[in-house]
Amino acid sequence: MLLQIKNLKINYKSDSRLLEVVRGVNLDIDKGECVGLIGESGCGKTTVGLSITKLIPERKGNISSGEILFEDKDILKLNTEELRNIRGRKISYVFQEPFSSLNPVFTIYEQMRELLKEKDNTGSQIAEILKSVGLEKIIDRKNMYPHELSGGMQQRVMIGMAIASRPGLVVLDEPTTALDVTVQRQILDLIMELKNKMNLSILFISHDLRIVFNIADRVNIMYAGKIIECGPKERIISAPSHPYTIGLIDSIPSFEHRKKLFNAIGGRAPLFSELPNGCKFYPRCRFKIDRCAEKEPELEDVSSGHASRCIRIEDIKSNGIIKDR
Amino acid sequence: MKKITDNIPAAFKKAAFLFIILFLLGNAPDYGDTIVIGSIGEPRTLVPILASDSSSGAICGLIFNGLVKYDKDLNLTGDLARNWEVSQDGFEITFYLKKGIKWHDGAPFTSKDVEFTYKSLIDPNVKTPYSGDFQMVKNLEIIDDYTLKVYYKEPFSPGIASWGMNIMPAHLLEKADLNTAKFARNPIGTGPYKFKLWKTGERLELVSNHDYFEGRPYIDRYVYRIIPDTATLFLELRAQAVDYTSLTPIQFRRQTETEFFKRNFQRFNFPSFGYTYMGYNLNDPKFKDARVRRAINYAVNKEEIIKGVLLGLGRISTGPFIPESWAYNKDVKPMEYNPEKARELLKEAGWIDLDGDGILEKDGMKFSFTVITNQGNDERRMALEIIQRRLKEVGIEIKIKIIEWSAFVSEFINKKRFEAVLLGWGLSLDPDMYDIWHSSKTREGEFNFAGYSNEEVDRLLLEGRRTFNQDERKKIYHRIHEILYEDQPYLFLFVPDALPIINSRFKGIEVAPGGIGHNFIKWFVPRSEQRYTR
Amino acid sequence: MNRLTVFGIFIVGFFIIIAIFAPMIAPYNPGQMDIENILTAPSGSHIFGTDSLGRDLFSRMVYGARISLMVGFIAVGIAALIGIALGAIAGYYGKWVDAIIMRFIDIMLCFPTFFLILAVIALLEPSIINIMVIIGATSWMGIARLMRAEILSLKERDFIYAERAIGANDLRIITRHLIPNAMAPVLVSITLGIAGAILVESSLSFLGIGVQPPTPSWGNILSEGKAVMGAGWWMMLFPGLAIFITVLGYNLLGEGIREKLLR
Amino acid sequence: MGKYIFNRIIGLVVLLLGITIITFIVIHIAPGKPTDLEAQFNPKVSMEAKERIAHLYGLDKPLYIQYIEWLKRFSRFDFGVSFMDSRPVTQKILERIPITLTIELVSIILILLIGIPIGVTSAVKEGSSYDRFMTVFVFIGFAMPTFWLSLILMDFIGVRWGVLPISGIKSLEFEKFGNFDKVIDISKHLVLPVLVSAFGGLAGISRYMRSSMLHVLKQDYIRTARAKGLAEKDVLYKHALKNAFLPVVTILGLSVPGLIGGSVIFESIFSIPGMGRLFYESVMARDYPVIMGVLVIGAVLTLLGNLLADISYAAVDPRIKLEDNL
Repeated sequence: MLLQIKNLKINYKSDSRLLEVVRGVNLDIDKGECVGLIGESGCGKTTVGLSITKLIPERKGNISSGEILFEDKDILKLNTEELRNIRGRKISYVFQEPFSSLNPVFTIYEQMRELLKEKDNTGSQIAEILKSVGLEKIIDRKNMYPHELSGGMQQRVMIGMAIASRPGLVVLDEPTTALDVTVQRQILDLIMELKNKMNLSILFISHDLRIVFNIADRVNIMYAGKIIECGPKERIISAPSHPYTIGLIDSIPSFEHRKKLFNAIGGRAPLFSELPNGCKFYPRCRFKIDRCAEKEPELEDVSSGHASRCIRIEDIKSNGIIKDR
Repeated sequence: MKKITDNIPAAFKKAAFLFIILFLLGNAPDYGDTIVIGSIGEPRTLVPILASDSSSGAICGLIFNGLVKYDKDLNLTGDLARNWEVSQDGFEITFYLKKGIKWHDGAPFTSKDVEFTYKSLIDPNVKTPYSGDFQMVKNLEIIDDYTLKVYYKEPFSPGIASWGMNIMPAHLLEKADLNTAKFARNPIGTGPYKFKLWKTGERLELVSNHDYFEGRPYIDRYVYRIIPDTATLFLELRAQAVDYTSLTPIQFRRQTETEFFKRNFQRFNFPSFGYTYMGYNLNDPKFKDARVRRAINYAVNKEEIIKGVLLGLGRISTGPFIPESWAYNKDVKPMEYNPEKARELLKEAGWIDLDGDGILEKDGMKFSFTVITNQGNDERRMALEIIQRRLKEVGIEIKIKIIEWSAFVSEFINKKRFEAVLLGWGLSLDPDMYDIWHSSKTREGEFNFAGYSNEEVDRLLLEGRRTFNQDERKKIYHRIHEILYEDQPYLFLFVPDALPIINSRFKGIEVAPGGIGHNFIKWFVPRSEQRYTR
Repeated sequence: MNRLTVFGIFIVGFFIIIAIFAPMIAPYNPGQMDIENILTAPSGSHIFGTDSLGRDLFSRMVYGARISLMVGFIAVGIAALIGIALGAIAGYYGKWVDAIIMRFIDIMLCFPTFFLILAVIALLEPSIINIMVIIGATSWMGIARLMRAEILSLKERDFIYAERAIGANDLRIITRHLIPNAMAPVLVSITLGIAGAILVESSLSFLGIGVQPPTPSWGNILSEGKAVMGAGWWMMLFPGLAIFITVLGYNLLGEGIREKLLR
Repeated sequence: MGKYIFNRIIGLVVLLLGITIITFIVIHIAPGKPTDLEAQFNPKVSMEAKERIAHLYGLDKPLYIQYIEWLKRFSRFDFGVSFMDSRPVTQKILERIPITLTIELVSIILILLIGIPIGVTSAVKEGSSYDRFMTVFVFIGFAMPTFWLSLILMDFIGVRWGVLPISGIKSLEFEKFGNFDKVIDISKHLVLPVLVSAFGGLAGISRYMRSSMLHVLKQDYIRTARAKGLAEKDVLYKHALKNAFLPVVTILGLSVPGLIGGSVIFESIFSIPGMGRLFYESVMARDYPVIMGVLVIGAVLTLLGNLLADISYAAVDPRIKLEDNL
């Protein structure tokens, strides 16, 4: 295993209270694998992504327990220096907003240059990177600032920076969400191309199932700080085993259940300060029964490599409320 | 007029005095050193006939001379003039000038310079505030280089003293516009000190005139430092970076009583040339009755004010003259503090507290009025606060309003928009008070703003101006003094003391009725104590 | 809550209570003179000593709290009124109204404010009313800008469109909906403004044109203390400390509000 | 760039005109006349003399004519002559400006040198006891009445310990010093006023810097910088600092009028012959030409300060190109 996240718990400070926003997450990524992490905004998926290299600002939150094993070393036990050597070198990131993620007052060139390990010959290294992300035309424009590029080009720069040192793992946190639809496609293609070419391992975080299904090998679905379903992409698509996942899939217009488009999932994601007892999805669930509110269900295997956190999934399936696809 | 040695036994004082005399005889004064004067204000101009503020006056006084001056005993004596004659009828004054006097640039001083100064004074295009006395002059005639005659329209006894006006050099200024002349910041005079430099807002420097006609001053350099804040000025004094300044009563009594100050400074107190009073608007019905005005005087404890405000450094004033002057009538005794008598007088005048609120009424009107004074004068404000309390005790309520000087004068005094005012008059040594007390001087902007009118005083004022004989004038002014105290157009309060403090290394300072400045050129610092040696 | 904010609230509250209950706290009448006991050092009978007219300094300080805080509150109240009104009008109506008001603000911002205050107070008269009005009239620009910026963003919100749709008039929309929702940053500005106004009054007193005696303000007591420096340290120490601690308190409180409301 | 500055200057002229009108009206509505001071309160000054003086100064003309005449002269950079001593206003102001500007500049530099590190470090250590200490420290500077602090410092440093001169800007022997000693002498005199001025101004810049830095530290690009594995000092003092510093540049321009305004107090207390004191003296004397001159010059300095700040902002912030702006 390249990365193993074990029982990760993260607290956020809010006023004087601590809120547990990641409530025991387990996640594995194998070498060369692309794993998707899906969830609504505020479910904790970005936090999980950031925690992989302890990027959560101290004043905002802290990791209260768990292990993050990267190449069999626990990242949470590393000192600052060791951590720095992992960040950007072995694990790199691409974030959602390319414009705000690039420092506006430094040139692209400068921002690329500072992450290179070998300090000589930086010019040709940068040219190489720019070429690999399809930005040949700005190779000679060393005085170019981020605001002079389009959103798509900015994201290419971010991706270029992420792959510059041939990292073991790239965390892509909603890399296309802020982009125009046409540009999204190009960026996804670029990611696919680089993945294949460089045999990258990827954690792909997104709220958009379609994109994740496009790119990921395995998928994790997160809700209110916990993974509620995980499994190979094909299994999830064909046999979603949690009402939340079912709702998500139903809300994708291009899939077959168009009719259910508007009543896929009602209500809103719960606030961490007001989590219900029992199953956290219970208040919004179409299939809830009283027992759901008693105890939070465990993640239980549905089939090999496919697990779900729902006590009723067998009932639901057997009652034919949804049919296997 | 005493040097402060209150707590030293008399015998010791005598011994010390003898010692000083012996010391003076034994050692000729040394030349050299610098005296640093600390002043809150900066001179406006060094053109003497334009200078109306005290800083300009102080500097001009060292650079220039008048034809006459007052000596240490306040008698008129010649300065640039050797002597003078007044014609029998009082219409002409002849001045005989000293010969051999030179301007600082070497040009000789002659009667031409006097004529030039006079012409400038009466020139309507020159912004001088001193034209008044010279309007009485019919014309001025040069007899020769060192003799000149002044013809008056009518006999004018203050005229001689008015020639104490500093004389300016004709040869430098004849073609200049005095209002804008460079001379104002680079003056040439005949006086004991020559102008050296003026750094605006910082300091002026004068250097001694070795050819001064009364002899070379001992102190070589005179530095006039401008330190606008009193607290800073006091700190500079304590640090001995300032040698000579004036103290406030509190500084005199409390802050400079330390060993340090006694060792390093000499302090003086003597009556200043001015008095502080509360003036009434006599057109106000409340103040029409002299009994009321007298009652107020009885109700106010003048001694308490002197004690509280001046910390004893002043004396009660009974009239508009300097107590040391011959014009001052020593027989006029101050009204004692007697609230009972005050109440009686007020009752006689018809002021009774009908509604029992502690404030008197008459004809349905409460005895309540506002006293205005100018801001920036702590002594006046404090005096008013004390008066306020005392008058309250006899049933009179006063409110205090403190107004910035310029608005104070133009909006309130000149337009007579006041009920009562707390102010001070600075006095010149000639007792002529025509402008303040004559009933014709009550137009807007004139100085009889109290609106005082008394036929006898009017007549005496005119007579006093026309009389040259001092004994006769004395009678006239003594009578004026009596009438004014009887009439109480002002509540005469006090004559504050001047409180100069000077570093002890300066010797030869002599206290006289005229203060300490009269022999400034004789002050010196023994060589061993000199601080500023080049 | 931040410890410093608590400290600020404590100071501010403490002096407000003193100001309100001045007559009960002050042992003497603040105007009561005692010519026999001028400038006496702090003692059992006069815990802060006496001033140059023998008045009890502690009592004058207590009443001075009233005047100084009143100057602060009213001056800032005036500034807030002008600033909120002009800012709201500029932000709400936009176009030329906004242009004119903003230009006016630019002009006012060019003046060294203290020069303007100094000039007007010296040229008129330094009455307590004038001082409050003029400090207010020269310190509203920041509030106006904040208000305008808030209104600009608020007026595009749905609830304002809804109000318009049901036919609410402009005045109602501005006063009932826009201004209350835009007050957070203005509140910080007001808190800091009170501290500023107290300091300005003390500076004016230093120049002799602050609140005029015999009315005691901390500024003029301090300024009197300066005149007797060396003969009565208590005359400078206590009013200086009072001003200093109060201003510090308002600043800490302001920072606290900023952290709380604007995060 | 040129066009931008040109447009800005046109805007400035409009502002300037507004400033002169407001000043002129405010000053002339107030009661009191300059002749009152000219004449002091001297019984020897006759009424005729006062009227004569008023006429000479043109004070008997209608207000708008006085303004137009003043404006005409102003357009030639001639502010007229002082009522007080008949010297040209321009000359009076020019001899005062260098000293005031020197003190302001040195103070500003000192404020930046101390205030920015305080602000930055406080932001980095937000909520720590260091942050709280610095918060209190800078507010102490702000909260102390200037003249109070000044007098305390003068008493101890100047009088009791005798380390530094108390007031003024030069020693009495200044003219005799060599150039090096002259510089030393002036510097010694300026230590206290600059310290007092800087201590008072520290709060503004450091608090602004702190909140600017806090804002920047929450930005995505800081996360990016960390994710890139940069050392924390590079993240803070390279990536964050440059961004946080940008708005401070604008604030510098805005702080000019405050500093000029504050000069009245410490120039009075330290006997420094600068603009502040000139202004105070002129106000007290109702010396209209000087008051107007100082106000206008003060405003011009402010405008220039703002312009300078805007231009330097544009110069350091790559996102702003002056050509695009207008």
